[in-house]
Amino acid sequence: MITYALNLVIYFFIDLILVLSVNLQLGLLGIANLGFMLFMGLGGYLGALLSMGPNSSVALQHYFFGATLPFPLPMIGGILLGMLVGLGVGYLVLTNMRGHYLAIMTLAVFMIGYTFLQGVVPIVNGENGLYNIPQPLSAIAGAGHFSYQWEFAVLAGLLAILSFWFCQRVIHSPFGRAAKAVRENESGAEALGKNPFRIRLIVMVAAAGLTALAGVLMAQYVTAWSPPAWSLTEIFPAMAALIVGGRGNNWGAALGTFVIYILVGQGIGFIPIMANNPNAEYAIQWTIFGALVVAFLWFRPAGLIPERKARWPERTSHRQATSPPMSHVEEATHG
Amino acid sequence: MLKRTSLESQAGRLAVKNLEVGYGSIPIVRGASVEVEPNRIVGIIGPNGAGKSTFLKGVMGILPPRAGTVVYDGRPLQGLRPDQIVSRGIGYVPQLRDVFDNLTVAENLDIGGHIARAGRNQRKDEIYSQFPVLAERRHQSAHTLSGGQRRLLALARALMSKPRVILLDEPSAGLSPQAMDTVWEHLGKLKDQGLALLIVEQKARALLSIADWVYVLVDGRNAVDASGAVLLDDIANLGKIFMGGSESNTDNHVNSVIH
Amino acid sequence: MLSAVGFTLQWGVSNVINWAYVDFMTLVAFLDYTFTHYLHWNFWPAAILSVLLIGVLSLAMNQLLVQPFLKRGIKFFNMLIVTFGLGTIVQYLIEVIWGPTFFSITVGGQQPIHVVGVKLTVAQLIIIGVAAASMVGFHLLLTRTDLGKAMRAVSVDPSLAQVSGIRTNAVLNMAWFLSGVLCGMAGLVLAFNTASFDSTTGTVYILQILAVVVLGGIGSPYGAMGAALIIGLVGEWAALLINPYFNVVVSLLALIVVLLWRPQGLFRSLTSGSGGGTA
Amino acid sequence: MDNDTILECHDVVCTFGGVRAVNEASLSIERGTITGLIGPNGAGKSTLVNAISGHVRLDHGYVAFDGQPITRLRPHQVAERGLVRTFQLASEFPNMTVLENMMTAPHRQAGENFFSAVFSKGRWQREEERHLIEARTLLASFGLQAKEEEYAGNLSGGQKRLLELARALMTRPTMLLLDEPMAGVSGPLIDALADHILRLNRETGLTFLIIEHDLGFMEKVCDRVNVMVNGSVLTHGTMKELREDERVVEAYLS
Amino acid sequence: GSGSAAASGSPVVIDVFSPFSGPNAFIGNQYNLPPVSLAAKLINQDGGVLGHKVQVITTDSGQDVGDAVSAANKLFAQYPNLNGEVGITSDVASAVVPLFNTHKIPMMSLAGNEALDKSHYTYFYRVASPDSLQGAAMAQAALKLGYKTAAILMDNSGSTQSNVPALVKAYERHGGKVVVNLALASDQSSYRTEVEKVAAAHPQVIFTETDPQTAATLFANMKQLGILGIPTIGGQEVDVPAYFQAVANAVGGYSVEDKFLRVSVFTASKTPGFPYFQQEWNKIEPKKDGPAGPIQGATYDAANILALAMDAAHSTNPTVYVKYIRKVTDNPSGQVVTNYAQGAKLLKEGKQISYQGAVGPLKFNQYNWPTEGFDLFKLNASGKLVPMFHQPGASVANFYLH
Ligand SMILES: Nc1ncnc2c1ncn2[C@@H]1O[C@H](COP(=O)(O)OP(=O)(O)OP(=O)(O)O)[C@@H](O)[C@H]1O
Ligand SMILES: Nc1ncnc2c1ncn2[C@@H]1O[C@H](COP(=O)(O)OP(=O)(O)OP(=O)(O)O)[C@@H](O)[C@H]1O
Ligand SMILES: [Mg+2]
Ligand SMILES: [Mg+2]
Repeated sequence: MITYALNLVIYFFIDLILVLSVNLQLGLLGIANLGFMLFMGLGGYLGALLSMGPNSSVALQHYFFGATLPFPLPMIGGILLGMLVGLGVGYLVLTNMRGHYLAIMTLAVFMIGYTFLQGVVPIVNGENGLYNIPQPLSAIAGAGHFSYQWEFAVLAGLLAILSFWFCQRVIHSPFGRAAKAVRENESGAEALGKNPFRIRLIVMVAAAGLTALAGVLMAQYVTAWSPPAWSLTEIFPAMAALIVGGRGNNWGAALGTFVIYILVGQGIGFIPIMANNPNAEYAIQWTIFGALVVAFLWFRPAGLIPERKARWPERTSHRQATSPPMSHVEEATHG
Repeated sequence: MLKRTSLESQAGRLAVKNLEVGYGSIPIVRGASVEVEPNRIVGIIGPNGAGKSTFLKGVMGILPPRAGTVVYDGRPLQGLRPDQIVSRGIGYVPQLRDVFDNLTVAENLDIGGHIARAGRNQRKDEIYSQFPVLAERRHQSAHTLSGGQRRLLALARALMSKPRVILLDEPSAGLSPQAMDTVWEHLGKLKDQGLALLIVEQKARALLSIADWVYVLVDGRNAVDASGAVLLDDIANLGKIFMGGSESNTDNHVNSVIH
Repeated sequence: MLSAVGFTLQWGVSNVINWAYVDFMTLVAFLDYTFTHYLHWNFWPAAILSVLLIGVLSLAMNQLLVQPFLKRGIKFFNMLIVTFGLGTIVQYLIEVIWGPTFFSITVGGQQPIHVVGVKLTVAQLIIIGVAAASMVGFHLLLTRTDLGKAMRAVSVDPSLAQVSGIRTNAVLNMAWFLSGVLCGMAGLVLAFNTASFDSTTGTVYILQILAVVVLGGIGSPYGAMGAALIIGLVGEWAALLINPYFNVVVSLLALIVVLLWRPQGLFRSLTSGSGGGTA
Repeated sequence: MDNDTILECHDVVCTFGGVRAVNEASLSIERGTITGLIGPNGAGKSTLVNAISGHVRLDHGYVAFDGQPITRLRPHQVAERGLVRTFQLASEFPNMTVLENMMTAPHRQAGENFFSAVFSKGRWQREEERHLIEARTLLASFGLQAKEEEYAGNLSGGQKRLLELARALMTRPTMLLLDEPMAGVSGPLIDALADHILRLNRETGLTFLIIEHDLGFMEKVCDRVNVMVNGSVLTHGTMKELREDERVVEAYLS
Repeated sequence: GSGSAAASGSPVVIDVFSPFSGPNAFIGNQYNLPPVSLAAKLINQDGGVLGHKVQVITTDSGQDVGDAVSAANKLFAQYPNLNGEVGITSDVASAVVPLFNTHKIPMMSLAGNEALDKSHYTYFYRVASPDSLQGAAMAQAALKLGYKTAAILMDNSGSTQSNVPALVKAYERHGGKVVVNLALASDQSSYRTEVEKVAAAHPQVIFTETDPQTAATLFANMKQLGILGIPTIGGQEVDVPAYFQAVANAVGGYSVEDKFLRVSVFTASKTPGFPYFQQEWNKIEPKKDGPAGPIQGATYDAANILALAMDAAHSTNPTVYVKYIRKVTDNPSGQVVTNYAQGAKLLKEGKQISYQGAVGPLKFNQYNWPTEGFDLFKLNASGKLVPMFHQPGASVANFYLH
C-alpha cells in the first residue's frame, strides 16, 4: 500500500509542476497555449538522452546520442531545452498573434513536433520511445524499488515546492501584476509603459522550463518515455485541474491537481463495481471528469480557490463582496 | 409648467415604478420611478455611479429587476428578454458597448433594422442624409470611426428599429458642440413626430434646456424631479444635490492632492 | 470541407470551439449504421434522418449546455474543456452502446470510374455532388437572408445584438442546427469513404478541421472552403514528394507560414466588415 | 526647436486605406503648459494622439519629445520616457481591483524585473509601500477611495474615466495626453477636476495636452488651444481668441 | 476430472494487464481478457489450482507508460498476493516489466519488444517470438516464394514498426529490394496517396501490418486502384480473425485468394490442443468476441501454463512456481497434454508433463521466449487459413543474423 501511496504522491508532485506551469500561461497571462505538452515531451526526452549511455546495438534502441551525465545535469538540460524551445515558439507565436489564432498556432507547432518525433525513429526511437532510463541518484538508495520510491518522492516534492514558491513569487509581484494588466487590456498596459511582448515571452519561457521539468521527472520516474505520454489530450486534465482549482491562483492549481489527477484519475478504480469492468472504468472516469468540470464551471466558475483580489493592508472598511465583471472575463484571450 | 397625467394606461406611455436593480447581490438602483410618454423628452441626471445606466439596463431587461414595475402601453415589460422589449417598440443606446465593432456602418444599420424590415432602406437613406458623416463611411468598419462618429452611429442604429420610445445613455458624450446641436435638434424632431425619449446625460445644462421633465437620481433613488426649466433656474443648487448623496466627496479633492 | 464549414460556423457565430464536433461526426455513422443494418431502412431515408438527428443534437447541445454556460460568462478556454468533456462522453457512450469494435457501411459501386483522368468511385462522386450543393445553399443563406446578417451580429456582440432586437437565442440555435447538419453530412461522407469506423474515428480529424478553419479565417465559410482545398492540395503534394506520413506536418507548416504572413487567416471572416483590417 | 518645447509634431500624416485621418498636422507644445486640442468629430485628434503615443504608425512626419525623436518607438517605450496618454474609450483592467489598476501604473518598478520579482523581494517591497500611499491619495482625490477594492470592470462609465486619469497620474509622467477625460463625468466633478489639473500644473510643472469637447472646461484650464480640422492643425490661440476666429467658428463652433 | 473437490481458501489471483481504453481497447477487451477468463473457468470447473479458485482481475494499462506504471503500482497495492500476470503489451512493456520483476510476479506476455530480446528478467516469459525475428521470417518467406521487390506498408504503432528494421535488413541482405517503405498513420479516411505510390513502384509483394480498421481502409483503397493482385504478407498483428473480416468486408468477400499470406508466430492449426480450445471458446463466447484465433489461443495457454506450473511446484507462491514454468511446457520427458485438466491430473499423480495447448509447444530459450519458429499461411476464398510451409526458429535466426 505504501508503495502505491508514494506512487500517488510522486504523480501529484509531477502533475502539480505541470499544472503550475499551465497556470502561469493560462491563468496569469491568458496565453492560450494548446501546445505545452511539447515542452513536457522534449524535457522527458532530453532528460533521458542525457542520462542514458550512448546508443549501442546491445541496447536495441535507436536514438542519436547518450551522454551518461550524473544528476542533476540531465534535469537541468531538460529544463534548458524546454526554455530554449519555449523561446523559439514564443518568438513565433507571440509576435503578432492573439486569441484563437495563437492557440491554433501553438497546436500546430505541437503537432509538428509530435508527428516528427513519433515518425522519425533515429532521434528518440519513434513510437516505441525510450526505455531503461536511469533514475536519478538511484545508486545511493538501497537496491529495492521500495526505498528508492521514498527518495524519488522527496526529490519530486522538493522540486514541486520550489516550483510552487517560484510561481507564487511570479504571480504576486509587480511583474505578475504587469502580466495581468497585459492579459486584461494590452494596449492599456502598453500605454503605461509595459512591454507586452517581453512579458509574454518571459512567462512563456519560464513556463516551458517548468513543463519540461515535469517531463524530465515523469520520464525518470517511469523509466520510459514515448509519444503517448505527452499526447495532445494530456492537456485537458491539466486545464481541468485549473478550472476546478481556480485559474490564476497557485493554491487553486494545487487543489485542482489533487482533485483531477488523484481523486478522479485514481479514485474511480476503487469503486467496487469497477473491478471487473475494465473498459467502463475509463469511460466513467471521463464522464465524471467531464461532469465535474461542467459542474464546477456552473457553480463555481472561478474555481475552488479563485484568483485572489490583490489586497493591501489598512483601509479595509469598504470591502464589498463582488464578483468579477463577467462580460469582460477572457476578453483578453479573444484578441 | 407641465401637467403630469395620471398613471392610468395611456397609449405609448412608459412607466417605471419603484424599480430595484443591481449586480449579483449588490443593490444599485433602490426604488427609482420614472415616466415618459409620447411627444415628451424626459431626462435623468445624477452624479457618476448614481445608477443611471443600471436603471436603463433594468428597464431593458438586461438586468433582472428585483422589485418594481415597468409598464409600457399598459402592459408589463418586466420578465421579457431584451429583444422582446425592443420588438415592443423600445429602442436603446447603451453608454459603452454601443456599436458592432467589426461590422461596417451599413451593416450596423441593417442590424438595427432587423425587426422592422419594411421601409428599412428608406430609413437608412434618411439617416444618411441626416448624418452625412455616416453616409461617407458606410463601408468602413465601425471600430475605425472616431469617438463622435461612433456615438452617432449608435444612435442611428437604435433609430433603425422604428422605436416608439427610445432610451439614450449619454448621447452627447464625445460629440463636438456642432454635432451635439445636430443631435439635439434631431431628437427634438423625433419628439415632435410622437416619440417618447428618455435621456441620461451628464451635460446637465444642455439636457435641462430641452427636456420637458427631468429626474435627478442620487444613490439609486429619485432625489428631485421637476421640469427642465425649473431646474435650469436653480442649477447652482444641483451641484449640492449631486454631492449630498454621492459617494464622492469633492470638498477634499483639491486639498488632498499632494503629488 | 463540409465539416470545416460547419465548424467554422459554430466557432464564428458563438465563439465556441466545439471539440465534441468530431464525435458527432462519428455518431452519425453509427446512427446510419443502425438504421440500415438493424432496422433495414433504405439508404436515403437512413442518411437523411441520421443527419437531421445530428442537427437536432447539435441544437440541443447549444440550448442545454453551451448557452447556459455562455450566459454565465464562460468563454473560449473553459468552453473548450466543456465540449471536450461532452465529446469524450459521446465517444464512450458509443463504445458502450455499439461496442469497442469497428463497423463498416458499404455503398455499392466501389469500382473506380475515370473522370477527367482521375479515378473516382461512385461514392466519391455522390460526395462531391452533395458537398457542392450544400455549399451553394449555404452561400445563399449567408448572403441573401437576414438570418445571415443576424448571425454575424450575434457573433460580434451578443448582448448588443439582443438590445437591437435580434432573438439571439433563436439565431444561435439555428446556427448550431445548421452546423450540426453539415457535421452529420461530413460524418456520413467520411464513413462511406473510410470503409470502416469505430468510436474514435472522428477524433482524428479535429486537427485537420482546426487547421482548415483557422487558415480560412475563423468564422469564414468561404475561407474554410478555400483553405480545405489548399490544405488538401499541399498535403497531397507533400505526400507525393516526401512521405505521406508527414503530410499533416507539411499542412501544418503551411498553416504556420500563412499565419505568420497573415495573422488573421487567408480570408475575411464572417465577423469582420469590408473595411476591417487588423484590430 | 527652442529649449522650452517639450513635444513637437511636424507634418504628421496617418492614412488608413484611402482615409487621411491626420494630414500634415504640426504642433508644438511648451514645457509646463496646458494645451487644448479641439476640433469637429473625426478631425483626427485621437489619431494624432495615437500617432504620438506610438499606437498608430505615421506615414510621414516626425514626433519629438524632450528633444528626442520618438517617431518610431513602441507605445511602451514612449510611455517610459514620461509621455503618458489616456484613451477615449475606457481602457481599465477589468478583472483587477481599482487599487491594483493604480499600482500597475508606475514605470520601471523594481519588481517588474523578472529576476528581482522572484529572487529579491526585499528590493521592491519598500517601493510598493511608497506606491500604495501615493495610489490611495490619488484615488481619494478622484472620489474613488470607496471603490479601491472593487473590480475596475464594475465601475460606472464616469468612474472608469476618473480611474483612467488617476492611473495616468500615478505614472509620474512628464507630460500627459488626455483624450476626452471629461466625457461622461458629472458637472460638479468636472469643475473639481479642472482645479486639480491646474494645481498639478502649477505645483509640479506637469505638461498637459487635452482633447475635450467641453469648451467651458477648456476655457478654464488651457493656456492655449489648437484647433484641428480635416486632419491638420488649423490654428491656435486662447479660447477667447478662437471664439473670435471666423474659421474656427465656422468649422467647429457653428 | 476431479470436479467434485470444492475449491477452498484464498483464490489464486491472475491479473490481465492490458489496454482496456483508448484506441487499443480491443486488445484488452477482445484478445486478452476473454481467453484468460475461459481458462480460469475451465480450471475452476476442474476444482481450481491446488484447491484454490482462480480469480481473474484486470488492470487497464491506459494509453501511455505513465498510466501503466501508476496502474501497476496500484495493482501491487490492491493485490499484495498477486499470483501471476498475463498480458503486458509492447507499448508499455519496457516500463512495467521491471516493476513486475521487482515484485516477483511471473509474467506471460505477447510483447515482441526488441529491447526484451536479451532480457534477464527471471519472471518475464513471452509466448510469442520477438518482433525482430518475425520481421526476418516475413522476409524469408517472401524470398522463398521468389518475391524480389517489396513495398512495406506498416502502421505507425510501436509493435509493427519494430518489425521493420529486421525485415528490411534481412530482406535486402538476401537479395531482395524494398522499393517503397511507408509508415501509415492509423485510422485515416484514405490511404490513396500511399497506395498510389506503391502501385507506381510495381512491387512483387507488399509487407503490411496494421490494426484491422486501418486495414479495411487500406485494402479498399488498394481495390480502388486495382492492385489487389499483388500478394501481401503480414505477421502476428494481422493474426486475428477481425483482421481477415475487415479486409473481406472492404474488398467484398475473400476474393484475395492465394494473394493474402501471413507469417504466423503460432502454429495453431498443427497444435493438438487447438480444437479443444476452439470448442470451449465457441461454447461461451460464440459471437461477442469473434471466432477463436491464435492470439486468443496464446493468451489462453499463458493462463494454463501459470496454473500448471503451480500444480507442478505444489505451490502458488510465485517465487517457487516460477521455476516450474519451463518444466511443464518444454519437457522432453513429459507426457503431452492438451488442456489443464489432463495436466493437473498427471501432475497430481507425480508424472511429468509437456503442455501443448492452443498454440504449439513453447520451447523457451535462455531469454524466456519461444523458439519454435514460424508458419506461413494463406487465406483461401472461404476465409480459411491454409498452411503453406514451416520456418524453423533456428533457420529464421540464421537468416536474420547472417
Ligand atoms: N483604422 C481606421 N481606418 C479607417 N479610418 C479611420 C481609422 N481610424 C480613424 N479613422 C478615421 O479617421 C478620422 C479621424 O478619427 P479620430 O478618431 O482621430 O477623430 P477625432 O478627432 O478623435 O474625433 P472625435 O472627436 O469624434 O473623437 C475619422 O474620420 C475616422 O473615421
Ligand atoms: N457589473 C457591475 N458589477 C458590480 N457593480 C457595478 C457593475 N456595473 C456598475 N456597478 C456599480 O454600480 C454603480 C452604478 O453604476 P451605473 O453605471 O449605473 O452608474 P451611472 O449612474 O450610469 O454613472 P455614470 O454617470 O458614471 O455613467 C457604480 O457604483 C458601479 O460601481
Ligand atoms: Mg452611466
Ligand atoms: Mg477622438
